[in-house]
Amino acid sequence: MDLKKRVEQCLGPENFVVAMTECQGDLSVEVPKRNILDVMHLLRDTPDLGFNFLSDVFGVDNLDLNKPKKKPKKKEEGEGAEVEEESKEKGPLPPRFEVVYLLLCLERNERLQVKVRVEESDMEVDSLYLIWKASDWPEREAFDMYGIRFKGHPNLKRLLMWDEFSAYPLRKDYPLEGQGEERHLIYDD
Amino acid sequence: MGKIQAYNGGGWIATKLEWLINWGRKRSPWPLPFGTACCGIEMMCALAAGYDMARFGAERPSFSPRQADVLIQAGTINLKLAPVFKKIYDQMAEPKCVISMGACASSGGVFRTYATLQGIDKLVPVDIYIPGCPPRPEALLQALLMFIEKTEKSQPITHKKYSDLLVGT
Amino acid sequence: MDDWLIAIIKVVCIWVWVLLIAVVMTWVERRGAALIQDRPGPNRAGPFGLFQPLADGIKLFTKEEIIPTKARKILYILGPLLFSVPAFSTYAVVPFGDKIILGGKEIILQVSDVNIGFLFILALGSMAVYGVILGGWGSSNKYSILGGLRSTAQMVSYEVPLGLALLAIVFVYGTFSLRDISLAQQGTFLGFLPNWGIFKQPLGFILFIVAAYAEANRVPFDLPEAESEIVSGYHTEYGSMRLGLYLFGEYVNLVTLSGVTVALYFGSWHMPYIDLGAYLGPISWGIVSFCIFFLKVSFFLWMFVWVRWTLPRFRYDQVMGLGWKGLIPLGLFNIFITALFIQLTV
Amino acid sequence: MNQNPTSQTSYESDNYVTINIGPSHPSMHGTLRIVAVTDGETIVKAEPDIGYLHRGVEKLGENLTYHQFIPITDRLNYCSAIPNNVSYEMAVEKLMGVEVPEKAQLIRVIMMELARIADHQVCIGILGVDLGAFTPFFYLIIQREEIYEIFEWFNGARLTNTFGRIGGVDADLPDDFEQRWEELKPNVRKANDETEKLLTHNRIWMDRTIGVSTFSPEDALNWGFTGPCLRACGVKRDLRIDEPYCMYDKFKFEVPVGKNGDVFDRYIVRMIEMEESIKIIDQAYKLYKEMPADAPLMARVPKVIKPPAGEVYSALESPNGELGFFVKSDGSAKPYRIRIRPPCYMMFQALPELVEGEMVADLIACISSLNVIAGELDR
Repeated sequence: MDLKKRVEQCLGPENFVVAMTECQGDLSVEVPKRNILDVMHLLRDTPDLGFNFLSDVFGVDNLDLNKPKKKPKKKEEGEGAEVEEESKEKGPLPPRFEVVYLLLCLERNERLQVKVRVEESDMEVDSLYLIWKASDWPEREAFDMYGIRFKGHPNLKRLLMWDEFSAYPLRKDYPLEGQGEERHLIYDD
Repeated sequence: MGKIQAYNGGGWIATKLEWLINWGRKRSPWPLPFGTACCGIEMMCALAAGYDMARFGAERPSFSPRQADVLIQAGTINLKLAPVFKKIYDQMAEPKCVISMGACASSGGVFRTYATLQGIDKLVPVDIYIPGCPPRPEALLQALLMFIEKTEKSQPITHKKYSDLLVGT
Repeated sequence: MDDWLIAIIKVVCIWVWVLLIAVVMTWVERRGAALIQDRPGPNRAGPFGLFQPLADGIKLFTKEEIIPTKARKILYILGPLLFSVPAFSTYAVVPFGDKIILGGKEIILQVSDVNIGFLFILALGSMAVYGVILGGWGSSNKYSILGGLRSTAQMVSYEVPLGLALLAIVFVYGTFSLRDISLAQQGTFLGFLPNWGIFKQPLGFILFIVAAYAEANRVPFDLPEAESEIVSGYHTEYGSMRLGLYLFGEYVNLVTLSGVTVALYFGSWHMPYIDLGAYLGPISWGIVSFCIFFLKVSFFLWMFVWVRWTLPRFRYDQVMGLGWKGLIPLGLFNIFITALFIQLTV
Repeated sequence: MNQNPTSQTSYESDNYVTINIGPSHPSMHGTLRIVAVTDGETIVKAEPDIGYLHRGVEKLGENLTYHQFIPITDRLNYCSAIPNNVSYEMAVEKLMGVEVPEKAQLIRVIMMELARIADHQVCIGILGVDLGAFTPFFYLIIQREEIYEIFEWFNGARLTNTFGRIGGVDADLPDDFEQRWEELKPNVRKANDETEKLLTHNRIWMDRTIGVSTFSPEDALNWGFTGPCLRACGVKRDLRIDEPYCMYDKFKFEVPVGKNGDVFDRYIVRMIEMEESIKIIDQAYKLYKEMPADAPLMARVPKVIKPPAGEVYSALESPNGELGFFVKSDGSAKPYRIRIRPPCYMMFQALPELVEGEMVADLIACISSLNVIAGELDR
């Protein structure tokens, strides 16, 4: 049975599915942030889905996408569904950050993207460390690069930048050349 | 040709002793292969059988800065590694030479980003720059030859600063 | 020419000769490695790179002297000395030829025919351990301390099988002095076998060779300066000529150990079946015996280089395991067998 | 030898020593750092500290056009650059829904398998050097130079060969490729045999590698292991067979699987994979020769790549494991977000579990058997 229906059938009843999009054969499901752990347990344990391998966890900053386009964007007829429904109405902007989980079912070789939107005011997501240990460093890197905190992570520290680094470099409003931070090692002798 | 200062170095013995010391230093440049990125792989090929830096006496790569003469910085230095790199340079014993191999070490290369040090000459005085990304092993061997030329002209006994003996070769 | 003058000449000659072999040995090591690894090796300093050791020596000599601030000064300075002085002086009891008759005076080609022979070598060998541990501890660098501890444990625990192997030799030849043992290795026994130590003590020879490799810190026992694990072990913080003393001391150790191996197990200056001494005159026999001895020593030196570039390195607990659980029981067993054998045949 | 312990370990009892196996260390492959708390020789706690080669590649990706980003992907896994290029190009092609012609796919397969052989040669050579056996490294590197010559002669660069374009391959294999390949094949096999003779049946090598840092299949999957290290644990998972791309389903080759996931199994899996890659190249070249000479090499792709808005993830089997590119585009000429899923990133995070309780020497052996490459690890 088509993966989309199976996921719908598995996650639908508890209305976990906020949005489901399909792009070039990659199915991506958006789920509410507060019950990400239940969704992951469901996706892993239901027999006909069986996503038992966490391929990657990373953050996305949708600052530029949410901004209403200044110049009218001409619509191309590119096939594939429109991913972001253009926020035409002037309502509150959708949450800025996004955490994407890439899941993989080893037996059926199927891949699924699970997305969670994170408000700028409340940058807290439950950590998946208890389900898959593979999320240890990717979550630390998402924290290092975007500032998204992961509740329950064993040692949430900066991974790639040095600890005293203050900014979150991969955010869209951070300049490419950086703001001139320097690292000074203090030696005890 | 640059302006050559009138040669008023030491007597016969000093120059002959200098020649001997320079000969010893130029014939056994023990490298400290500080290979971080892709240039590190090309340096490894230069050390291996194909191009064999051991022919010039650079047989024994010593990773302890105390025993190294030539610091070959192959690859990108990012801002997290910069103080470590500076500390290692300071620990090296005196007649030391720094070869900055590749565009990343010399000027930050293609990575004009928040995390990359734009060239190691912001930290340490560099003697020889090698262009290329990554430079071919022959380029590294040519850098070693330039190191040999430079050591031949240095004057450990009569202590003339190398820079004021402006030799434009 | 009275005795003390001859003694001085002998000391100077043998000291220069051992240093020369050690210098050439560094060249042989680098060219040997290149030969095994399909590359040319050093060939820029002099013909075939022969002056490469000289260049290394000059460079090390003229390098800046660095004593780390946190290092314990006296230990740091004492380290290399305590390591290289015993290495240089152990060659005093090792013969390097038979004897030479000059102007009516018989000169034995050995610095001093001390009758406690290789006990002297064992004693000085364990002195070298102090050099390593002081160097490691003195330079107050975590890698050096690890290297120093590793090499102390290794050297101490491999002196026991070395001693056991040599003990078996004493059973067979009855004396400690290397000269008497060398003299006793002439002729043949059991008809076709030359009267060498290796045929009398095959198990003892294997024990001795393995313990010698461990004593000289050569691969596969080169834990103390395991390059890939603890940067360069106990001489991480050493720079110019102090490092030179360490490296040089190692090569002189090699020469001494090869000399002892040849003297005890390989019939030092005897050809297997023909007794050259009878045909040649006194002087020419002295020179010929010197050359035969030197050829055998160079074979063992090449073995050190050959093994270094083929075998991987042991791990620390495997070295200890092999030493205590492997070699020492074998050594005791060897002594037991030798004693039994002598009891039956005498 | 900087001595500043970043993390305050709770192991402050007197007989524990905190060793800092720092960024500049002979066997730390350039820029890895491990703060190891050791009790004598055995490691009590090992905490890897990475980021010493973080160059902000993903941020750079957001400021370059699609074609400009291809050279940057070479600098990720610099031991074998071609799989990086192809993986990125496949991600963008999937986003644009472009079908790459068969001839270009075959050239991609040939080049990727050559890069796999080169990568395994470096990994095994460095593993030997880290365990004290210097000589196999030299034999393998000589053959690697031959492969470099083919890369240079085809792509123009030895190491950072910006291979192919989005939509296919820019140039065809010159005609005397076959003669070069026939010369290279026996040499590579001879070098492998010599390494096999020197190492595999060597008692010391077996002591140093068998049973060192073993890993169970469940842990490996839980930690996200992929590639040779997962296969060494006994899980038969290879993207070339499970999710075939670039006509890999047309080639017959086996996937070596180890038993107890220790350093020896990772070494043996890599040695056998080199042999399998040679078989794949032969079959691919046979198919390539049957192609008509003027078969198209590039799909019809607009001059300025502007994929429709969308996000896509595509992965392939790089020599270290599953190398995936997540490309999100907002319809403009520059990618909106590029996420690189490096294989050795997931494996290196499992180091504490792999190594705790073992000796310092095993830590070194374990890291070089995981083949952690700093460029791919820190991006």
